[in-house]
Amino acid sequence: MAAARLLLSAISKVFPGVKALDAVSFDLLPAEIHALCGENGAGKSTLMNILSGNLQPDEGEIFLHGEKVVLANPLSAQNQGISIVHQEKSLVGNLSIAENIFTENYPVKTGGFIDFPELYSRTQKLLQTLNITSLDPRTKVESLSSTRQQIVEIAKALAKNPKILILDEPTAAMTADETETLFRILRELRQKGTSVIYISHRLTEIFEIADRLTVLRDGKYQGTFPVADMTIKSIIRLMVGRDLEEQTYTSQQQKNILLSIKNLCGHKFHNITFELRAGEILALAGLVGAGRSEVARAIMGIDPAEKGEIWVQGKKVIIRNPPDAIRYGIGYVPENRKEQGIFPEMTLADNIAVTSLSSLARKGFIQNNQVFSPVQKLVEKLQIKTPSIQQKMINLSGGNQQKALLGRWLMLDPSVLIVDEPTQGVDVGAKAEIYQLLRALAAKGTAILLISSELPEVLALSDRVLVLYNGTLTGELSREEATESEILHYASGLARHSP
Amino acid sequence: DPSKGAKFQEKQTGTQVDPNEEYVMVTTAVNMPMYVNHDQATFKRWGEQMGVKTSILGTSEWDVQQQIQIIEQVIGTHPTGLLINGTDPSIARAIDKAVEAGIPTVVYDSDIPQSNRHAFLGTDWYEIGKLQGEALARLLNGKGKIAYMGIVGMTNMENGFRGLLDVLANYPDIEVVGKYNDEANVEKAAKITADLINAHPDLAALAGFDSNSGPGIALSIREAGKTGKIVVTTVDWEPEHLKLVKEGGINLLVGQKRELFVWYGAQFLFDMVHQTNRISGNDKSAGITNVPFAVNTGLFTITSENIANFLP
Amino acid sequence: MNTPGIAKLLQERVFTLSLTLVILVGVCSLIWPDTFLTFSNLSTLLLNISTDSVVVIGMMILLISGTFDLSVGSVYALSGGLAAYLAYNYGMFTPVAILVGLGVAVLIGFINGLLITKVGINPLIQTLATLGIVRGIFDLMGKVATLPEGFDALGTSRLMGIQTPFWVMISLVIIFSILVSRHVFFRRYYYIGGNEKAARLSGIPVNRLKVWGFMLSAFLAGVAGILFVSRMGAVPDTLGKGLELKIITAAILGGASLLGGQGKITGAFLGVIFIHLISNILVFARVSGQWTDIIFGIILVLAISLDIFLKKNAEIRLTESLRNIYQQPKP
Amino acid sequence: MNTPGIAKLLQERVFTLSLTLVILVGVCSLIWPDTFLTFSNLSTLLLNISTDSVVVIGMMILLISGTFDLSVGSVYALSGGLAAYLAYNYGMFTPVAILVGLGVAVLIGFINGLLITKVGINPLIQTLATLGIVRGIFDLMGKVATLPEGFDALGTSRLMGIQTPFWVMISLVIIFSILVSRHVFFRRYYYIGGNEKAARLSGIPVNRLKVWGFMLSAFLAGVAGILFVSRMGAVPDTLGKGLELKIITAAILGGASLLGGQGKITGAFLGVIFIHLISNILVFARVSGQWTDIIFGIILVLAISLDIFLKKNAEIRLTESLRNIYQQPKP
Ligand SMILES: Nc1ncnc2c1ncn2[C@@H]1O[C@H](COP(=O)(O)OP(=O)(O)OP(=O)(O)O)[C@@H](O)[C@H]1O
Ligand SMILES: Nc1ncnc2c1ncn2[C@@H]1O[C@H](COP(=O)(O)OP(=O)(O)OP(=O)(O)O)[C@@H](O)[C@H]1O
Ligand SMILES: [Mg+2]
Ligand SMILES: [Mg+2]
Repeated sequence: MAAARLLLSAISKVFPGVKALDAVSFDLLPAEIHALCGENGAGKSTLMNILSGNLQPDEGEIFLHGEKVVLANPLSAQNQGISIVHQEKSLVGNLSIAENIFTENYPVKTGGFIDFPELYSRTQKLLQTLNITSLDPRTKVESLSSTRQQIVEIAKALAKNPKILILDEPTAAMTADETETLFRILRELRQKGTSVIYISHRLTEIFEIADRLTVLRDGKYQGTFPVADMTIKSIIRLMVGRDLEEQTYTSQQQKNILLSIKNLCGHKFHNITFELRAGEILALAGLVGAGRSEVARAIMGIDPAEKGEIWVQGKKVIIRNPPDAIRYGIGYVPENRKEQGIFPEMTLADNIAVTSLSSLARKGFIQNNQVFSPVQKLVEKLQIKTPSIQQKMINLSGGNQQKALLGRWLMLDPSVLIVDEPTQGVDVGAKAEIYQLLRALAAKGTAILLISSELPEVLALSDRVLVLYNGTLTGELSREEATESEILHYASGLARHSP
Repeated sequence: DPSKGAKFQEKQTGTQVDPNEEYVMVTTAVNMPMYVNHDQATFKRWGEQMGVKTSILGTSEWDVQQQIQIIEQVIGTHPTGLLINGTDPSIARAIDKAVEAGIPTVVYDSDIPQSNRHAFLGTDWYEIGKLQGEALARLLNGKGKIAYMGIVGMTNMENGFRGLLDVLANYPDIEVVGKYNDEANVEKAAKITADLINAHPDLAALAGFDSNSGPGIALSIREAGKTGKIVVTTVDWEPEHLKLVKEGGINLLVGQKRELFVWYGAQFLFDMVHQTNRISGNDKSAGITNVPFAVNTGLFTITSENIANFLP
Repeated sequence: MNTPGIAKLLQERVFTLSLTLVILVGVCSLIWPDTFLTFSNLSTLLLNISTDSVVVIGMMILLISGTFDLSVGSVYALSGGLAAYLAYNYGMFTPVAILVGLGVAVLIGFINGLLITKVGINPLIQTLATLGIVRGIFDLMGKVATLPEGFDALGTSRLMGIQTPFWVMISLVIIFSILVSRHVFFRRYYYIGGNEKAARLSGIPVNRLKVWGFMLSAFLAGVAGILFVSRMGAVPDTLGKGLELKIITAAILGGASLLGGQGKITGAFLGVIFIHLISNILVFARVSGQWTDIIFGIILVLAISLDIFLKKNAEIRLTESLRNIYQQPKP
Repeated sequence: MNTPGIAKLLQERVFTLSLTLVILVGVCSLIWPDTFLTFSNLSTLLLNISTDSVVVIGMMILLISGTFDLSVGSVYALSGGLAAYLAYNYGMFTPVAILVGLGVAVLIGFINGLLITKVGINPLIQTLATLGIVRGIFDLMGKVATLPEGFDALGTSRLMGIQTPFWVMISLVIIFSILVSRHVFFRRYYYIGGNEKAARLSGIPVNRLKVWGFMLSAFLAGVAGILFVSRMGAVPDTLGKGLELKIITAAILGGASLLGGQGKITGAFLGVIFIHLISNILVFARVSGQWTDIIFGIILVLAISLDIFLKKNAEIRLTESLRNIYQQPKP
């Protein structure tokens, strides 16, 4: 075996109330793709933050090519050839794609002036290698979908020609196509001798791309293994400490229609018509950008529809804004957790209680204990990992934040719940728990509209699948009819066909 | 104890001075050169000559509410006498509090007639406006376009404006094009003047009512090449104003005798404390204030004719 | 050991600011033993802060929700001036005149809120324009130098030796600090300031609440203006000029952030006390006029640095003590 | 059709503001055909905006990076005052005196930046304290009523009939609008303002750049102060008072946001022109006295509403034309 390119030895890191890393060791070989696995909050991002100079370890040492180094800040890590795609978005919406990618290493002419033609042509080339040809490098990042933004993030990391590339959940907001492109590039990089650390909660991806894998649990090192020696089950056992139960499906669908949408038209969708029954889980599938979230936003009254009708429990309603929707018993877990979901500087308890403040209050007044006990119960039920419900939301790991967002609506118990990419960045265990939760909700009679880009998720949960292409409904599949290829067929806008 | 401030009751007539006597001036806009060079310099000079302590309190901004608060707070520290700048009628209550606490209290510059102040020394802003109006009418031979500026909304200034307009009302051929707020800011005064010159190419005269009006007006007139063609009257006589009169940028300055009202104002306080002139056996119980009730220290004008006397 | 408890406390602006205040008062009462810590000085000080403290409540709520209002000084002036004007010139019954003054204030706040939330004008530009417009109207209005008796009483009557404005202030501060920390309506402002988009999606009527916030802020500015006018028995020309910046500074000293989501009413109140206490000390120290701003600025920077130092230290100690707890072998 | 092009343009503040300005000037030159659109009126207008325009450059850069500086007015005063003082009272060689004036400005900016980034003091509090301290120092310094000849020339000499300050302004505006839109160093301020955390993670020396920003802003304020003093030939006591709010307003009118990440130097420049143009028009329209503030505020709100209306309309048209493109059958 070749000498390690990178060696982390006995790294520890404590945050107030949390021991995020406990003497974790890790080694990375040249030209390997090394997966890092662990539940939400296991310490993966923390470890990578230390490796990229963003955090300093409390204990432990870092060796690069056998030499001890101190990565005092992001710049010094970059200078050592380490480049990272953070789990959190790190782009600036108001700047162009090109400028986001080359912030640290703009091509310059004499005097430090930016060589814009060169900048754009380099960006164009880089985007081409990422299979994106339709994008103008001058486009502002804020006008891109979150998938595209994720690709820009990756391009940004690649632009530095790193020796060590860290990808922290790069595919959370991606669909199969983009993921495939990403893997092709990673393989090419490996060929050229780059080492990659790859973090993902989609375990199948690990078998597709990684050479070795390391597992963390509760901040503790669980071992490093060649991927070839492992199975999904064995990885899960290492991550969770036990086996996951197989989940079985039974439809809970009832007769009565809770939500009925008729000829809804909006900015990016036309003539959407469907019905949603109590206890039903209806999936809205489609390629990214098909307009699924737009439909949800219209139903919630965030961007009210231009035309069409919404009926709730047999009555026609007009929904002008989210409070209206909530009054009619509709809840919404948005797709972009950080931007639209969390209140980062507020506590976990506050984040969960937000939708049900009035019902928790007595005569308009709220005591902490009135909030704390139901929240505490919910946190336990959802198994949200936190030292206390008074922890700031921003300090929770991504997956736990996602669970808290779901919890926010569970407190209110709406009759219709729209969940948009509900398991983005959630670990396998938690994912199973969320599925369980959604099914339990359905069993109670809640109607669920599921928007998801993960086809296995769609197939595992839904009673019925609607497929959206470019803003129009192109297909409806019952649970029995739905397969990945069938959904993809409609989602790519091909005409109806008989199987 | 409040009686400490009321020493003047027990003190014998005479000039025996306690070096711990402290006379406090409470003003506002404390850094205004006009205040620093005339009021404050005079007050300090007086204190040194009399062998007593002098203190000057006030904020750098023109902040009447803050002046009120300082007066109220300083009462508790038992000064020997208070010399208060009459910035605004609403300081009356604070003055009354000082008087009630037995502290000799004199108002200077502008009067606060609603208050129970012991004495007032100063000038009448209405007169300042009148003097400017008369000068303008004379210099323009009774006809032409006029604009004026100052701090719009301030009682002193508005009184001055009124004086100006009352005089000009007698001259039907004089057209007043407007009243402008320069906020005591040179840049603003200059900008307003420049705009006025362009909007009214036949503008004949400008009148300014705060310290910074004159220099700002003169700047824009100079830059427009109209020095001497537009008549300028304004207030105050800082070195800058004097220089402009000498150069012909300003035709007439109306000055207040600030040295007089500060000096004698302080002296009034001293005389009250020391019972310099006793009217009765016990003035206090007789309800007599043994200094003049109100003194008008008067105004004067500076033009190219007498400017030499003011220059160093 | 109780280190984590104290350390956690030290992270609260309200606590560190109180500490700084207590230290200041302690030192001063040693320097001026006869005059500083007297009923007279303290009650004057409290009376003097009463108007600012009322205004700062509304500003704090706006800052919590991530916005601010530059027009409070003008509204303060117009409300007070108008009520006095109506009572004096038209012999209007005092309570009615006051209601009209307050009504106008609320209307201005409503217009501010509407233009900001519905038309989408930047709050700085909008409230700055309002500042100018309202000040202009105030200046147009005749000033009043004598008030009718009833009006006067509002600001000058005493309870337990202290004038009414103090009692009004203390009641409002207590009521609003309870409301803001405990009432559902006001809790929502923290969410809006914390993440406006998320707040909207969670069903909080963001725009409506913001409009209410501007109305409340204007209302409280109006209350303060009326209190001040009735206390002085006259309407100063420059009433309320420059108030906005002083109030925002006090609120930020008290823990608010221009980014929103942070701050407490008690913090804002302490911020006002802090600013006034320093100028009170400057009066006692007879810092001569020209030095006032310099010394004030230096004390401000030093006090804030101390505050930050206390906090940082607390953080480090907190982390360390937690680390020790973790490193103890678990049973 | 070119609709998307125009619609896109309409989303740019710089463009809509120019449009509003052109409309304003057009209307005015119809109303006052003889006096408004004259060389004299335009050149004096440009001369009068020169100092503000220089100061706004630095403020815009700070705003882009997500912060601001309230002390510019005081620094402006101290720089100009100090240079004049040294040249007059100590007969210091003019260029040296000017360099000292600018050096002090840069030093103040450095201290601001350091305390804000290293100690972590809130920029509002820190620069407000600096405002007071620096103003106090300026006030303590003796004022100068006469300047040495060379000093004078700087502000009063003419080129093509227009005074030097105009030329200095125009050069600085051009240089900095090129630098800020094209130079590596300045582009990074957008990144900092857009996402400070991400900027830090990307290895951008955020703190160092912010300190440079404060130094630059103070430097430019100093340049403006010296220009004005030499133009005036004297040092007025209220020099630069209230400048900060005017400058920040102009920058925000020109497209900056207090949240950072947005704005252009040309926008800020147009913002300054806008403010000065309105007051110019008010004088032509014979609006006077208390009405000035009122009408000014109303025009401000109307103009911004127009701007927002243009933008929103553009958005709708943009979306529609895009939809048409999408719905065209693809080849
Ligand atoms: N700045 C912080 N302050 C306090 N606690 C923190 C902070 N950052 C992370 N933590 C905590 O440290 C633990 C590890 O977090 P980390 O983000 O490394 O998890 P992760 O393995 O990346 O999880 P995920 O898969 O959800 O992204 C979590 O319990 C988290 O709450
Ligand atoms: N800057 C932005 N402002 C407002 N909305 C945005 C912005 N960027 C993206 N969006 C919206 O967020 C949604 C996510 O983009 P995406 O392309 O995934 O569309 P979508 O139809 O919601 O996709 P999906 O089918 O994955 O839900 C888009 O619909 C887009 O309209
Ligand atoms: Mg993570
Ligand atoms: Mg979506």
